Amino acid sequence: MKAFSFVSRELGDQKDAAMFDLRGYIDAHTVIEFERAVNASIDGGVKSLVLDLSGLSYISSAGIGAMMGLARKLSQRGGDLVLLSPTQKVFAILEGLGFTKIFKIASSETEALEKLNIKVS
Amino acid sequence: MKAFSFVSRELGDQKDAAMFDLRGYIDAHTVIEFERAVNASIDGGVKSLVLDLSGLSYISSAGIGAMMGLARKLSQRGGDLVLLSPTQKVFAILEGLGFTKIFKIASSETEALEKLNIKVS
Amino acid sequence: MGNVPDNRPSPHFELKCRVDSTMLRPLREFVSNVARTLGFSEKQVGEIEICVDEACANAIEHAYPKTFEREFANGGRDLCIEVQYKNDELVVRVRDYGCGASEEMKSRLRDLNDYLASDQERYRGLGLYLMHKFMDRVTVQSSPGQGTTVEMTKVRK
Amino acid sequence: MGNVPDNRPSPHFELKCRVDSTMLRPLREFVSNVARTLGFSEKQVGEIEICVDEACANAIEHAYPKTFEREFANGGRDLCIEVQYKNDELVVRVRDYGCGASEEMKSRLRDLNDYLASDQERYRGLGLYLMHKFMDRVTVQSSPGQGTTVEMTKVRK
Ligand SMILES: Nc1ncnc2c1ncn2[C@@H]1O[C@H](COP(=O)(O)OP(=O)(O)O)[C@@H](O)[C@H]1O
Ligand SMILES: Nc1ncnc2c1ncn2[C@@H]1O[C@H](COP(=O)(O)OP(=O)(O)O)[C@@H](O)[C@H]1O
Repeated sequence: MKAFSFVSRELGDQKDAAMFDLRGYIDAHTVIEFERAVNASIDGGVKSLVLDLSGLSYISSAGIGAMMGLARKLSQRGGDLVLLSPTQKVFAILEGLGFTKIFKIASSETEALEKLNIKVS
Repeated sequence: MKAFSFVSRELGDQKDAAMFDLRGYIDAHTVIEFERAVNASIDGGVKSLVLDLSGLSYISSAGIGAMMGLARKLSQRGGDLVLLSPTQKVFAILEGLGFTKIFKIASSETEALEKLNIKVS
Repeated sequence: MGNVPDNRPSPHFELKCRVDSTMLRPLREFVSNVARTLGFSEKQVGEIEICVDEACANAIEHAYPKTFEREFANGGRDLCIEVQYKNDELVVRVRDYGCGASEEMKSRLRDLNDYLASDQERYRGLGLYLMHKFMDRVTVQSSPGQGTTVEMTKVRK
Repeated sequence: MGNVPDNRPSPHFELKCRVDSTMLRPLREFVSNVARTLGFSEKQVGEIEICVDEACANAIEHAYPKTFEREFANGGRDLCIEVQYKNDELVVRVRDYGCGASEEMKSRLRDLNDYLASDQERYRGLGLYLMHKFMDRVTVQSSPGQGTTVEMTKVRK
Protein backbone atom coordinates (compact mmCIF):
# COMPACT_ATOMS: atom_id res chain seq x y z
CA MET A 1 0.00 0.00 0.00
CA LYS A 2 2.10 2.87 -1.27
CA ALA A 3 0.90 6.36 -0.40
CA PHE A 4 1.08 7.40 -4.04
CA SER A 5 2.03 5.64 -7.25
CA PHE A 6 1.13 5.77 -10.93
CA VAL A 7 1.33 3.91 -14.22
CA SER A 8 1.67 5.88 -17.44
CA ARG A 9 1.20 5.02 -21.12
CA GLU A 10 0.89 6.69 -24.51
CA LEU A 11 -2.55 7.62 -25.72
CA GLY A 12 -4.06 7.18 -29.17
CA ASP A 13 -1.77 7.57 -32.21
CA GLN A 14 -0.01 10.69 -31.06
CA LYS A 15 3.31 10.62 -29.30
CA ASP A 16 2.49 13.80 -27.37
CA ALA A 17 -0.49 12.49 -25.41
CA ALA A 18 -0.30 10.32 -22.31
CA MET A 19 -2.50 8.69 -19.70
CA PHE A 20 -1.53 8.58 -16.04
CA ASP A 21 -3.30 6.04 -13.92
CA LEU A 22 -3.04 7.45 -10.36
CA ARG A 23 -3.15 5.28 -7.24
CA GLY A 24 -3.26 6.20 -3.57
CA TYR A 25 -3.71 9.81 -2.47
CA ILE A 26 -2.29 13.26 -3.24
CA ASP A 27 -1.80 15.47 -0.21
CA ALA A 28 0.81 18.03 0.87
CA HIS A 29 3.32 15.19 1.25
CA THR A 30 2.82 13.06 -1.89
CA VAL A 31 2.16 16.03 -4.21
CA ILE A 32 5.93 16.25 -4.77
CA GLU A 33 5.99 12.82 -6.41
CA PHE A 34 2.95 13.64 -8.50
CA GLU A 35 4.56 16.84 -9.81
CA ARG A 36 7.84 15.08 -10.50
CA ALA A 37 6.06 12.44 -12.61
CA VAL A 38 3.96 14.80 -14.73
CA ASN A 39 6.80 17.27 -15.18
CA ALA A 40 9.11 14.53 -16.46
CA SER A 41 6.40 13.62 -18.93
CA ILE A 42 6.01 17.24 -20.11
CA ASP A 43 9.78 17.57 -20.41
CA GLY A 44 9.63 14.48 -22.62
CA GLY A 45 7.33 16.31 -25.02
CA VAL A 46 3.86 15.40 -23.81
CA LYS A 47 1.25 18.11 -24.46
CA SER A 48 -2.01 16.41 -23.58
CA LEU A 49 -2.66 14.43 -20.44
CA VAL A 50 -5.46 12.29 -19.10
CA LEU A 51 -5.28 11.61 -15.36
CA ASP A 52 -7.25 8.50 -14.47
CA LEU A 53 -8.51 9.26 -10.95
CA SER A 54 -10.51 6.08 -10.43
CA GLY A 55 -7.79 4.73 -8.13
CA LEU A 56 -7.20 8.02 -6.30
CA SER A 57 -8.70 7.76 -2.82
CA TYR A 58 -8.12 11.33 -1.69
CA ILE A 59 -6.94 14.75 -2.87
CA SER A 60 -6.22 17.89 -0.85
CA SER A 61 -5.70 21.51 -1.93
CA ALA A 62 -2.05 20.72 -2.68
CA GLY A 63 -3.13 18.16 -5.28
CA ILE A 64 -5.83 20.40 -6.73
CA GLY A 65 -3.29 23.24 -6.94
CA ALA A 66 -0.79 21.00 -8.71
CA MET A 67 -3.45 19.93 -11.24
CA MET A 68 -4.39 23.59 -11.80
CA GLY A 69 -0.73 24.41 -12.49
CA LEU A 70 -0.49 21.42 -14.80
CA ALA A 71 -3.61 22.41 -16.78
CA ARG A 72 -2.23 25.94 -17.20
CA LYS A 73 1.17 24.63 -18.34
CA LEU A 74 -0.34 22.23 -20.87
CA SER A 75 -2.69 24.84 -22.34
CA GLN A 76 0.26 27.24 -22.72
CA ARG A 77 1.86 24.55 -24.90
CA GLY A 78 -1.26 24.06 -26.96
CA GLY A 79 -2.32 20.95 -25.11
CA ASP A 80 -4.90 20.10 -22.50
CA LEU A 81 -5.68 18.18 -19.30
CA VAL A 82 -8.63 15.84 -18.73
CA LEU A 83 -9.55 14.16 -15.45
CA LEU A 84 -11.05 10.70 -15.88
CA SER A 85 -13.53 8.94 -13.57
CA PRO A 86 -12.93 10.51 -10.16
CA THR A 87 -14.41 8.50 -7.29
CA GLN A 88 -17.56 9.83 -5.67
CA LYS A 89 -15.48 11.09 -2.76
CA VAL A 90 -12.95 13.04 -4.85
CA PHE A 91 -15.73 14.33 -7.12
CA ALA A 92 -17.67 15.65 -4.12
CA ILE A 93 -14.64 17.66 -2.97
CA LEU A 94 -13.97 19.07 -6.45
CA GLU A 95 -17.65 19.90 -6.87
CA GLY A 96 -18.00 21.51 -3.44
CA LEU A 97 -15.15 23.87 -4.31
CA GLY A 98 -16.38 24.69 -7.81
CA PHE A 99 -13.64 22.82 -9.68
CA THR A 100 -15.96 20.57 -11.66
CA LYS A 101 -16.70 23.68 -13.73
CA ILE A 102 -13.01 24.45 -14.20
CA PHE A 103 -11.44 21.06 -14.97
CA LYS A 104 -12.45 18.97 -17.96
CA ILE A 105 -13.83 15.76 -16.52
CA ALA A 106 -14.67 12.60 -18.47
CA SER A 107 -16.33 9.41 -17.39
CA SER A 108 -14.83 7.09 -20.01
CA GLU A 109 -11.57 6.91 -21.90
CA THR A 110 -13.43 7.51 -25.18
CA GLU A 111 -14.96 10.68 -23.78
CA ALA A 112 -11.54 11.77 -22.49
CA LEU A 113 -9.99 11.31 -25.95
CA GLU A 114 -12.85 13.25 -27.54
CA LYS A 115 -12.25 16.13 -25.16
CA LEU A 116 -8.59 16.15 -26.26
CA ASN A 117 -9.53 15.81 -29.95
CA ILE A 118 -7.47 12.65 -30.17
CA LYS A 119 -8.43 10.05 -32.74
CA VAL A 120 -8.29 6.40 -31.85
CA SER A 121 -6.96 4.09 -34.57
CA MET B 1 -21.22 2.36 6.38
CA LYS B 2 -22.70 0.59 9.38
CA ALA B 3 -20.25 -0.74 11.94
CA PHE B 4 -21.86 -4.17 11.77
CA SER B 5 -24.72 -5.65 9.81
CA PHE B 6 -25.74 -9.01 8.37
CA VAL B 7 -28.06 -10.73 5.94
CA SER B 8 -29.31 -14.24 6.73
CA ARG B 9 -30.98 -16.96 4.69
CA GLU B 10 -31.87 -20.64 4.87
CA LEU B 11 -29.34 -23.14 3.61
CA GLY B 12 -29.93 -26.24 1.47
CA ASP B 13 -33.14 -28.22 2.01
CA GLN B 14 -33.08 -28.24 5.77
CA LYS B 15 -34.96 -25.73 7.86
CA ASP B 16 -32.37 -25.96 10.63
CA ALA B 17 -29.39 -24.62 8.68
CA ALA B 18 -28.68 -21.00 7.93
CA MET B 19 -26.13 -18.74 6.32
CA PHE B 20 -25.17 -15.37 7.82
CA ASP B 21 -23.46 -12.95 5.53
CA LEU B 22 -21.52 -10.64 7.90
CA ARG B 23 -20.59 -7.06 7.01
CA GLY B 24 -18.42 -4.53 8.83
CA TYR B 25 -16.44 -5.52 11.90
CA ILE B 26 -16.93 -7.40 15.18
CA ASP B 27 -15.19 -5.85 18.16
CA ALA B 28 -16.03 -5.39 21.86
CA HIS B 29 -18.77 -2.95 20.84
CA THR B 30 -20.51 -4.64 17.91
CA VAL B 31 -20.20 -8.18 19.32
CA ILE B 32 -23.49 -7.59 21.16
CA GLU B 33 -25.36 -7.23 17.87
CA PHE B 34 -23.66 -10.28 16.45
CA GLU B 35 -24.62 -12.41 19.45
CA ARG B 36 -28.19 -11.13 19.37
CA ALA B 37 -28.54 -12.12 15.72
CA VAL B 38 -27.13 -15.63 15.99
CA ASN B 39 -28.94 -16.33 19.27
CA ALA B 40 -32.28 -15.36 17.74
CA SER B 41 -31.53 -17.76 14.93
CA ILE B 42 -30.69 -20.60 17.35
CA ASP B 43 -33.84 -19.86 19.36
CA GLY B 44 -35.71 -20.23 16.07
CA GLY B 45 -34.43 -23.77 15.74
CA VAL B 46 -31.28 -23.42 13.67
CA LYS B 47 -28.63 -26.05 14.44
CA SER B 48 -26.06 -25.51 11.72
CA LEU B 49 -24.61 -22.18 10.74
CA VAL B 50 -22.33 -20.89 8.01
CA LEU B 51 -20.85 -17.45 8.68
CA ASP B 52 -19.75 -15.80 5.45
CA LEU B 53 -16.78 -13.68 6.56
CA SER B 54 -15.84 -12.32 3.12
CA GLY B 55 -17.35 -8.93 4.05
CA LEU B 56 -15.96 -8.86 7.58
CA SER B 57 -13.11 -6.35 7.70
CA TYR B 58 -11.97 -6.99 11.27
CA ILE B 59 -12.47 -9.24 14.27
CA SER B 60 -11.13 -8.89 17.82
CA SER B 61 -10.98 -11.37 20.71
CA ALA B 62 -14.58 -10.49 21.60
CA GLY B 63 -15.73 -11.70 18.18
CA ILE B 64 -13.55 -14.81 18.27
CA GLY B 65 -14.86 -15.57 21.75
CA ALA B 66 -18.45 -15.17 20.59
CA MET B 67 -17.83 -17.53 17.67
CA MET B 68 -16.22 -20.05 20.04
CA GLY B 69 -19.31 -19.90 22.28
CA LEU B 70 -21.53 -20.26 19.23
CA ALA B 71 -19.63 -23.31 17.94
CA ARG B 72 -19.90 -24.94 21.37
CA LYS B 73 -23.63 -24.23 21.60
CA LEU B 74 -24.36 -25.61 18.14
CA SER B 75 -22.34 -28.78 18.69
CA GLN B 76 -24.21 -29.35 21.97
CA ARG B 77 -27.40 -29.38 19.87
CA GLY B 78 -25.97 -31.80 17.35
CA GLY B 79 -25.18 -29.08 14.82
CA ASP B 80 -22.06 -27.30 13.67
CA LEU B 81 -20.45 -23.98 12.69
CA VAL B 82 -18.47 -23.29 9.52
CA LEU B 83 -16.63 -20.06 8.69
CA LEU B 84 -16.65 -19.18 5.00
CA SER B 85 -14.03 -17.20 3.06
CA PRO B 86 -12.38 -14.99 5.68
CA THR B 87 -10.38 -12.13 4.19
CA GLN B 88 -6.61 -12.41 4.26
CA LYS B 89 -6.52 -9.99 7.19
CA VAL B 90 -9.02 -11.88 9.36
CA PHE B 91 -7.46 -15.22 8.39
CA ALA B 92 -4.00 -14.00 9.44
CA ILE B 93 -5.32 -13.10 12.92
CA LEU B 94 -7.14 -16.44 13.33
CA GLU B 95 -4.07 -18.32 12.10
CA GLY B 96 -1.62 -16.39 14.29
CA LEU B 97 -3.68 -17.36 17.35
CA GLY B 98 -4.11 -21.01 16.37
CA PHE B 99 -7.85 -20.78 15.58
CA THR B 100 -7.58 -22.04 12.01
CA LYS B 101 -7.05 -25.47 13.57
CA ILE B 102 -10.06 -25.09 15.84
CA PHE B 103 -12.75 -23.59 13.61
CA LYS B 104 -14.01 -25.34 10.48
CA ILE B 105 -13.15 -23.03 7.62
CA ALA B 106 -14.36 -23.34 4.03
CA SER B 107 -13.44 -21.41 0.93
CA SER B 108 -16.64 -21.98 -1.03
CA GLU B 109 -20.30 -22.44 -0.19
CA THR B 110 -20.18 -26.00 -1.59
CA GLU B 111 -17.28 -26.84 0.69
CA ALA B 112 -19.13 -25.28 3.63
CA LEU B 113 -22.22 -27.39 2.95
CA GLU B 114 -20.07 -30.52 2.68
CA LYS B 115 -18.53 -29.78 6.05
CA LEU B 116 -22.04 -29.56 7.50
CA ASN B 117 -23.17 -32.72 5.64
CA ILE B 118 -25.93 -30.72 3.99
CA LYS B 119 -27.16 -31.87 0.60
CA VAL B 120 -27.92 -29.31 -2.05
CA SER B 121 -31.03 -30.07 -4.11
CA MET C 1 -33.43 18.84 21.77
CA GLY C 2 -34.48 21.64 24.11
CA ASN C 3 -34.37 20.60 27.75
CA VAL C 4 -34.19 16.90 27.07
CA PRO C 5 -30.81 15.72 28.28
CA ASP C 6 -28.68 14.10 25.63
CA ASN C 7 -27.71 10.69 26.93
CA ARG C 8 -25.39 9.79 24.12
CA PRO C 9 -21.73 9.94 25.08
CA SER C 10 -19.84 13.16 24.40
CA PRO C 11 -16.45 11.89 23.34
CA HIS C 12 -13.43 14.09 23.71
CA PHE C 13 -9.95 13.67 22.22
CA GLU C 14 -6.73 15.60 22.62
CA LEU C 15 -3.97 14.43 20.34
CA LYS C 16 -0.55 15.99 20.84
CA CYS C 17 2.05 15.06 18.30
CA ARG C 18 5.43 15.75 16.81
CA VAL C 19 5.21 14.82 13.17
CA ASP C 20 6.26 15.62 9.63
CA SER C 21 3.97 15.73 6.61
CA THR C 22 4.05 11.94 6.08
CA MET C 23 1.71 11.70 9.10
CA LEU C 24 -1.02 13.88 7.59
CA ARG C 25 -2.87 10.78 6.48
CA PRO C 26 -3.26 9.07 9.89
CA LEU C 27 -4.17 12.44 11.45
CA ARG C 28 -6.93 13.40 9.00
CA GLU C 29 -8.26 9.84 8.89
CA PHE C 30 -8.41 9.66 12.66
CA VAL C 31 -10.68 12.67 12.89
CA SER C 32 -12.82 11.64 9.92
CA ASN C 33 -13.15 8.15 11.39
CA VAL C 34 -14.39 9.67 14.66
CA ALA C 35 -16.95 11.66 12.66
CA ARG C 36 -18.05 8.51 10.81
CA THR C 37 -18.49 6.70 14.11
CA LEU C 38 -20.63 9.59 15.35
CA GLY C 39 -23.00 9.12 12.44
CA PHE C 40 -21.88 11.88 10.05
CA SER C 41 -22.70 11.05 6.42
CA GLU C 42 -19.87 9.94 4.12
CA LYS C 43 -20.09 13.29 2.33
CA GLN C 44 -19.64 15.20 5.59
CA VAL C 45 -16.89 12.80 6.67
CA GLY C 46 -14.99 13.63 3.46
CA GLU C 47 -15.40 17.35 4.08
CA ILE C 48 -14.13 17.05 7.65
CA GLU C 49 -11.18 14.96 6.46
CA ILE C 50 -9.92 17.55 3.98
CA CYS C 51 -10.39 20.48 6.40
CA VAL C 52 -8.40 18.74 9.14
CA ASP C 53 -5.72 17.88 6.58
CA GLU C 54 -5.45 21.50 5.42
CA ALA C 55 -5.21 22.88 8.95
CA CYS C 56 -2.54 20.33 9.91
CA ALA C 57 -0.61 20.85 6.66
CA ASN C 58 -0.61 24.60 7.35
CA ALA C 59 0.75 24.03 10.85
CA ILE C 60 3.51 21.80 9.46
CA GLU C 61 4.35 24.00 6.46
CA HIS C 62 3.85 27.54 7.68
CA ALA C 63 4.11 27.68 11.46
CA TYR C 64 7.73 26.63 11.77
CA PRO C 65 9.96 28.56 9.40
CA LYS C 66 13.72 27.99 9.27
CA THR C 67 14.45 29.97 12.42
CA PHE C 68 12.40 27.56 14.47
CA GLU C 69 13.92 24.54 12.80
CA ARG C 70 16.64 23.89 15.34
CA GLU C 71 14.21 23.18 18.13
CA PHE C 72 12.69 20.20 16.38
CA ALA C 73 14.82 17.13 15.88
CA ASN C 74 14.44 15.20 12.64
CA GLY C 75 12.07 17.65 11.01
CA GLY C 76 9.23 16.95 13.45
CA ARG C 77 6.63 19.63 14.11
CA ASP C 78 4.55 20.05 17.25
CA LEU C 79 0.84 20.27 16.88
CA CYS C 80 -2.26 19.38 18.83
CA ILE C 81 -5.62 18.29 17.51
CA GLU C 82 -8.60 18.51 19.81
CA VAL C 83 -11.90 16.88 18.88
CA GLN C 84 -15.13 17.27 20.78
CA TYR C 85 -18.69 16.26 19.99
CA LYS C 86 -21.79 17.59 21.65
CA ASN C 87 -25.34 18.29 20.59
CA ASP C 88 -24.70 17.21 16.99
CA GLU C 89 -21.70 19.53 16.65
CA LEU C 90 -18.19 18.30 16.00
CA VAL C 91 -15.59 20.85 17.05
CA VAL C 92 -12.02 20.35 15.82
CA ARG C 93 -9.19 22.56 17.05
CA VAL C 94 -5.80 22.41 15.35
CA ARG C 95 -3.15 24.20 17.35
CA ASP C 96 0.51 24.85 16.61
CA TYR C 97 3.24 26.50 18.68
CA GLY C 98 4.93 28.27 15.81
CA CYS C 99 5.48 31.78 14.49
CA GLY C 100 1.82 32.78 14.40
CA ALA C 101 -0.02 34.12 11.41
CA SER C 102 -0.59 37.62 10.14
CA GLU C 103 -3.81 39.61 10.50
CA GLU C 104 -4.22 39.14 6.79
CA MET C 105 -4.38 35.37 7.12
CA LYS C 106 -7.00 35.53 9.84
CA SER C 107 -9.39 37.49 7.69
CA ARG C 108 -8.30 35.65 4.58
CA LEU C 109 -11.10 34.03 2.72
CA ARG C 110 -9.59 34.08 -0.68
CA ASP C 111 -12.00 34.46 -3.51
CA LEU C 112 -11.86 31.57 -5.93
CA ASN C 113 -11.50 34.05 -8.80
CA ASP C 114 -8.25 35.42 -7.33
CA TYR C 115 -7.02 31.89 -7.02
CA LEU C 116 -7.90 31.06 -10.61
CA ALA C 117 -6.36 34.29 -11.90
CA SER C 118 -3.01 33.51 -10.31
CA ASP C 119 -0.57 31.65 -12.54
CA GLN C 120 1.63 29.32 -10.58
CA GLU C 121 3.56 26.08 -10.87
CA ARG C 122 1.35 24.89 -8.07
CA TYR C 123 -1.63 27.08 -7.23
CA ARG C 124 -1.77 27.93 -3.53
CA GLY C 125 -4.05 29.61 -1.06
CA LEU C 126 -7.05 27.31 -1.19
CA GLY C 127 -6.73 25.96 2.35
CA LEU C 128 -8.65 28.57 4.32
CA TYR C 129 -11.16 29.08 1.52
CA LEU C 130 -11.86 25.38 1.68
CA MET C 131 -12.29 25.32 5.47
CA HIS C 132 -14.85 28.13 5.28
CA LYS C 133 -16.62 26.37 2.42
CA PHE C 134 -16.94 22.95 4.08
CA MET C 135 -17.26 23.81 7.78
CA ASP C 136 -20.16 25.55 9.47
CA ARG C 137 -17.93 27.83 11.55
CA VAL C 138 -14.20 28.61 11.36
CA THR C 139 -12.23 30.87 13.63
CA VAL C 140 -8.49 31.53 13.61
CA GLN C 141 -6.71 32.71 16.73
CA SER C 142 -3.14 33.79 16.34
CA SER C 143 -0.67 36.40 17.41
CA PRO C 144 2.87 36.70 16.08
CA GLY C 145 5.17 34.39 18.00
CA GLN C 146 2.31 32.77 19.94
CA GLY C 147 1.29 30.04 17.57
CA THR C 148 -2.02 29.56 15.81
CA THR C 149 -5.27 27.79 16.63
CA VAL C 150 -7.82 27.03 13.95
CA GLU C 151 -11.22 26.03 15.34
CA MET C 152 -13.69 24.42 12.98
CA THR C 153 -17.24 23.30 13.70
CA LYS C 154 -19.34 20.91 11.65
CA VAL C 155 -23.02 20.27 12.39
CA ARG C 156 -24.23 16.72 11.80
CA LYS C 157 -27.09 16.60 9.35
CA MET D 1 22.71 1.32 13.02
CA GLY D 2 25.46 1.61 15.62
CA ASN D 3 26.72 5.18 15.78
CA VAL D 4 25.18 6.31 12.54
CA PRO D 5 22.52 8.88 13.39
CA ASP D 6 19.04 8.02 12.20
CA ASN D 7 17.83 10.93 10.14
CA ARG D 8 14.32 9.71 9.60
CA PRO D 9 11.76 11.51 11.71
CA SER D 10 10.85 9.96 15.05
CA PRO D 11 7.17 10.74 15.33
CA HIS D 12 5.52 10.90 18.69
CA PHE D 13 1.81 10.92 19.58
CA GLU D 14 -0.04 11.30 22.84
CA LEU D 15 -3.78 10.82 22.53
CA LYS D 16 -5.86 11.53 25.61
CA CYS D 17 -9.49 10.69 25.33
CA ARG D 18 -12.79 10.17 27.08
CA VAL D 19 -14.65 7.57 25.10
CA ASP D 20 -16.98 4.61 25.18
CA SER D 21 -16.54 1.37 23.24
CA THR D 22 -18.01 2.80 20.01
CA MET D 23 -14.71 4.67 19.62
CA LEU D 24 -12.54 1.55 19.63
CA ARG D 25 -12.50 1.59 15.86
CA PRO D 26 -11.03 5.08 15.29
CA LEU D 27 -8.52 4.46 18.09
CA ARG D 28 -7.15 1.14 16.81
CA GLU D 29 -7.19 2.36 13.20
CA PHE D 30 -5.30 5.50 14.11
CA VAL D 31 -2.41 3.54 15.56
CA SER D 32 -2.41 0.95 12.77
CA ASN D 33 -2.47 3.75 10.20
CA VAL D 34 0.58 5.33 11.85
CA ALA D 35 2.32 1.93 11.64
CA ARG D 36 1.37 1.60 7.95
CA THR D 37 2.77 5.05 7.27
CA LEU D 38 6.02 4.02 8.97
CA GLY D 39 6.40 1.13 6.56
CA PHE D 40 5.17 -1.81 8.62
CA SER D 41 3.83 -4.66 6.46
CA GLU D 42 0.06 -5.15 6.22
CA LYS D 43 0.38 -8.31 8.31
CA GLN D 44 2.18 -6.41 11.08
CA VAL D 45 -0.29 -3.53 10.78
CA GLY D 46 -3.15 -5.98 11.40
CA GLU D 47 -1.38 -7.39 14.44
CA ILE D 48 -0.78 -3.93 15.88
CA GLU D 49 -4.41 -3.00 15.25
CA ILE D 50 -5.86 -5.91 17.23
CA CYS D 51 -3.42 -5.48 20.14
CA VAL D 52 -4.26 -1.78 20.49
CA ASP D 53 -7.94 -2.64 20.32
CA GLU D 54 -7.63 -5.28 23.07
CA ALA D 55 -5.72 -2.96 25.38
CA CYS D 56 -8.21 -0.13 24.88
CA ALA D 57 -11.20 -2.46 25.25
CA ASN D 58 -9.74 -3.71 28.53
CA ALA D 59 -9.33 -0.16 29.80
CA ILE D 60 -12.93 0.64 28.88
CA GLU D 61 -14.41 -2.63 30.18
CA HIS D 62 -12.35 -3.51 33.22
CA ALA D 63 -10.67 -0.39 34.61
CA TYR D 64 -13.81 1.49 35.59
CA PRO D 65 -16.20 -0.71 37.52
CA LYS D 66 -19.51 0.59 38.83
CA THR D 67 -18.00 2.45 41.77
CA PHE D 68 -16.06 4.68 39.39
CA GLU D 69 -19.07 5.25 37.16
CA ARG D 70 -20.22 8.50 38.72
CA GLU D 71 -17.10 10.37 37.76
CA PHE D 72 -17.63 9.85 34.07
CA ALA D 73 -20.57 11.53 32.42
CA ASN D 74 -22.39 9.65 29.70
CA GLY D 75 -20.45 6.44 30.05
CA GLY D 76 -17.16 7.98 28.89
CA ARG D 77 -13.90 6.44 30.04
CA ASP D 78 -10.55 8.19 30.33
CA LEU D 79 -7.62 6.64 28.59
CA CYS D 80 -4.40 7.73 26.97
CA ILE D 81 -2.61 6.14 24.04
CA GLU D 82 1.01 7.02 23.49
CA VAL D 83 2.77 6.04 20.27
CA GLN D 84 6.46 6.42 19.60
CA TYR D 85 8.69 5.19 16.81
CA LYS D 86 12.45 4.99 16.89
CA ASN D 87 15.07 2.68 15.43
CA ASP D 88 12.48 0.44 13.76
CA GLU D 89 10.54 -0.05 16.99
CA LEU D 90 6.97 1.06 17.51
CA VAL D 91 6.11 1.49 21.18
CA VAL D 92 2.44 1.81 22.11
CA ARG D 93 1.38 2.61 25.67
CA VAL D 94 -2.27 2.31 26.67
CA ARG D 95 -2.94 3.91 30.03
CA ASP D 96 -6.09 4.11 32.10
CA TYR D 97 -6.82 5.82 35.40
CA GLY D 98 -9.05 3.13 36.81
CA CYS D 99 -9.09 0.52 39.51
CA GLY D 100 -5.85 -1.17 38.56
CA ALA D 101 -5.36 -4.83 37.87
CA SER D 102 -4.42 -7.74 40.08
CA GLU D 103 -1.00 -9.37 40.24
CA GLU D 104 -2.61 -12.32 38.56
CA MET D 105 -3.48 -10.27 35.47
CA LYS D 106 0.02 -8.94 35.15
CA SER D 107 1.51 -12.40 34.96
CA ARG D 108 -1.45 -13.68 33.02
CA LEU D 109 -0.53 -15.28 29.79
CA ARG D 110 -3.41 -17.64 29.53
CA ASP D 111 -2.66 -20.87 27.81
CA LEU D 112 -4.84 -21.41 24.76
CA ASN D 113 -5.76 -24.86 26.10
CA ASP D 114 -7.28 -23.33 29.25
CA TYR D 115 -9.23 -20.96 27.03
CA LEU D 116 -10.49 -23.79 24.84
CA ALA D 117 -11.40 -25.94 27.85
CA SER D 118 -13.61 -23.24 29.33
CA ASP D 119 -17.23 -23.40 28.30
CA GLN D 120 -18.82 -20.00 28.03
CA GLU D 121 -21.51 -18.08 26.21
CA ARG D 122 -18.69 -15.87 25.02
CA TYR D 123 -15.19 -17.17 25.64
CA ARG D 124 -13.02 -14.60 27.39
CA GLY D 125 -9.45 -14.09 28.43
CA LEU D 126 -7.76 -14.02 25.04
CA GLY D 127 -6.70 -10.35 25.19
CA LEU D 128 -3.39 -10.58 27.00
CA TYR D 129 -2.53 -13.90 25.34
CA LEU D 130 -3.00 -12.18 22.01
CA MET D 131 -0.82 -9.18 22.90
CA HIS D 132 2.02 -11.46 23.92
CA LYS D 133 1.55 -13.49 20.75
CA PHE D 134 1.58 -10.58 18.31
CA MET D 135 3.90 -8.07 19.97
CA ASP D 136 7.63 -8.40 20.51
CA ARG D 137 7.48 -7.11 24.09
CA VAL D 138 4.57 -6.51 26.47
CA THR D 139 4.73 -5.13 29.98
CA VAL D 140 1.86 -4.35 32.31
CA GLN D 141 2.27 -1.80 35.09
CA SER D 142 -0.53 -1.56 37.58
CA SER D 143 -1.21 -1.20 41.24
CA PRO D 144 -4.67 -1.35 42.78
CA GLY D 145 -6.33 2.05 42.60
CA GLN D 146 -3.53 3.55 40.49
CA GLY D 147 -4.69 2.61 37.02
CA THR D 148 -2.99 0.39 34.51
CA THR D 149 -0.45 0.92 31.74
CA VAL D 150 0.12 -1.69 29.06
CA GLU D 151 3.28 -1.09 27.03
CA MET D 152 3.66 -3.00 23.79
CA THR D 153 6.61 -2.94 21.38
CA LYS D 154 6.61 -4.12 17.78
CA VAL D 155 9.78 -4.32 15.69
CA ARG D 156 9.41 -3.46 12.01
CA LYS D 157 10.55 -6.30 9.78
N1 LIG E 1 -0.59 27.66 11.12
C1 LIG E 1 -0.11 28.74 10.44
N2 LIG E 1 0.94 29.45 10.92
C2 LIG E 1 1.41 30.52 10.22
N3 LIG E 1 0.89 30.97 9.04
C3 LIG E 1 -0.16 30.30 8.52
C4 LIG E 1 -0.72 29.17 9.18
N4 LIG E 1 -1.77 28.73 8.43
C5 LIG E 1 -1.83 29.53 7.36
N5 LIG E 1 -0.88 30.49 7.39
C6 LIG E 1 -0.66 31.59 6.39
O1 LIG E 1 -1.86 31.78 5.66
C7 LIG E 1 -1.66 31.58 4.25
C8 LIG E 1 -2.89 30.99 3.60
O2 LIG E 1 -3.09 29.63 3.96
P1 LIG E 1 -3.95 28.69 3.01
O3 LIG E 1 -5.20 29.39 2.63
O4 LIG E 1 -4.13 27.39 3.73
O5 LIG E 1 -3.10 28.47 1.68
P2 LIG E 1 -1.66 27.82 1.40
O6 LIG E 1 -1.30 26.96 2.59
O7 LIG E 1 -1.85 27.02 0.15
O8 LIG E 1 -0.73 28.98 1.22
C9 LIG E 1 -0.40 30.71 4.18
O9 LIG E 1 0.28 30.85 2.96
C10 LIG E 1 0.40 31.22 5.37
O10 LIG E 1 1.11 32.37 5.05
N1 LIG F 1 -7.00 -2.09 32.17
C1 LIG F 1 -7.39 -3.03 33.07
N2 LIG F 1 -7.81 -2.67 34.32
C2 LIG F 1 -8.20 -3.60 35.22
N3 LIG F 1 -8.22 -4.93 34.98
C3 LIG F 1 -7.81 -5.36 33.77
C4 LIG F 1 -7.38 -4.45 32.76
N4 LIG F 1 -7.03 -5.17 31.67
C5 LIG F 1 -7.24 -6.46 31.98
N5 LIG F 1 -7.70 -6.60 33.24
C6 LIG F 1 -8.03 -7.89 33.94
O1 LIG F 1 -7.35 -8.96 33.29
C7 LIG F 1 -8.27 -9.94 32.81
C8 LIG F 1 -7.75 -10.58 31.51
O2 LIG F 1 -7.83 -9.69 30.42
P1 LIG F 1 -7.87 -10.25 28.95
O3 LIG F 1 -6.81 -11.30 28.79
O4 LIG F 1 -7.77 -9.12 28.00
O5 LIG F 1 -9.27 -11.01 28.76
P2 LIG F 1 -10.78 -10.47 28.85
O6 LIG F 1 -10.75 -8.99 28.69
O7 LIG F 1 -11.48 -11.17 27.73
O8 LIG F 1 -11.29 -10.91 30.21
C9 LIG F 1 -9.59 -9.21 32.66
O9 LIG F 1 -10.69 -10.06 32.73
C10 LIG F 1 -9.52 -8.22 33.84
O10 LIG F 1 -9.90 -8.84 35.03
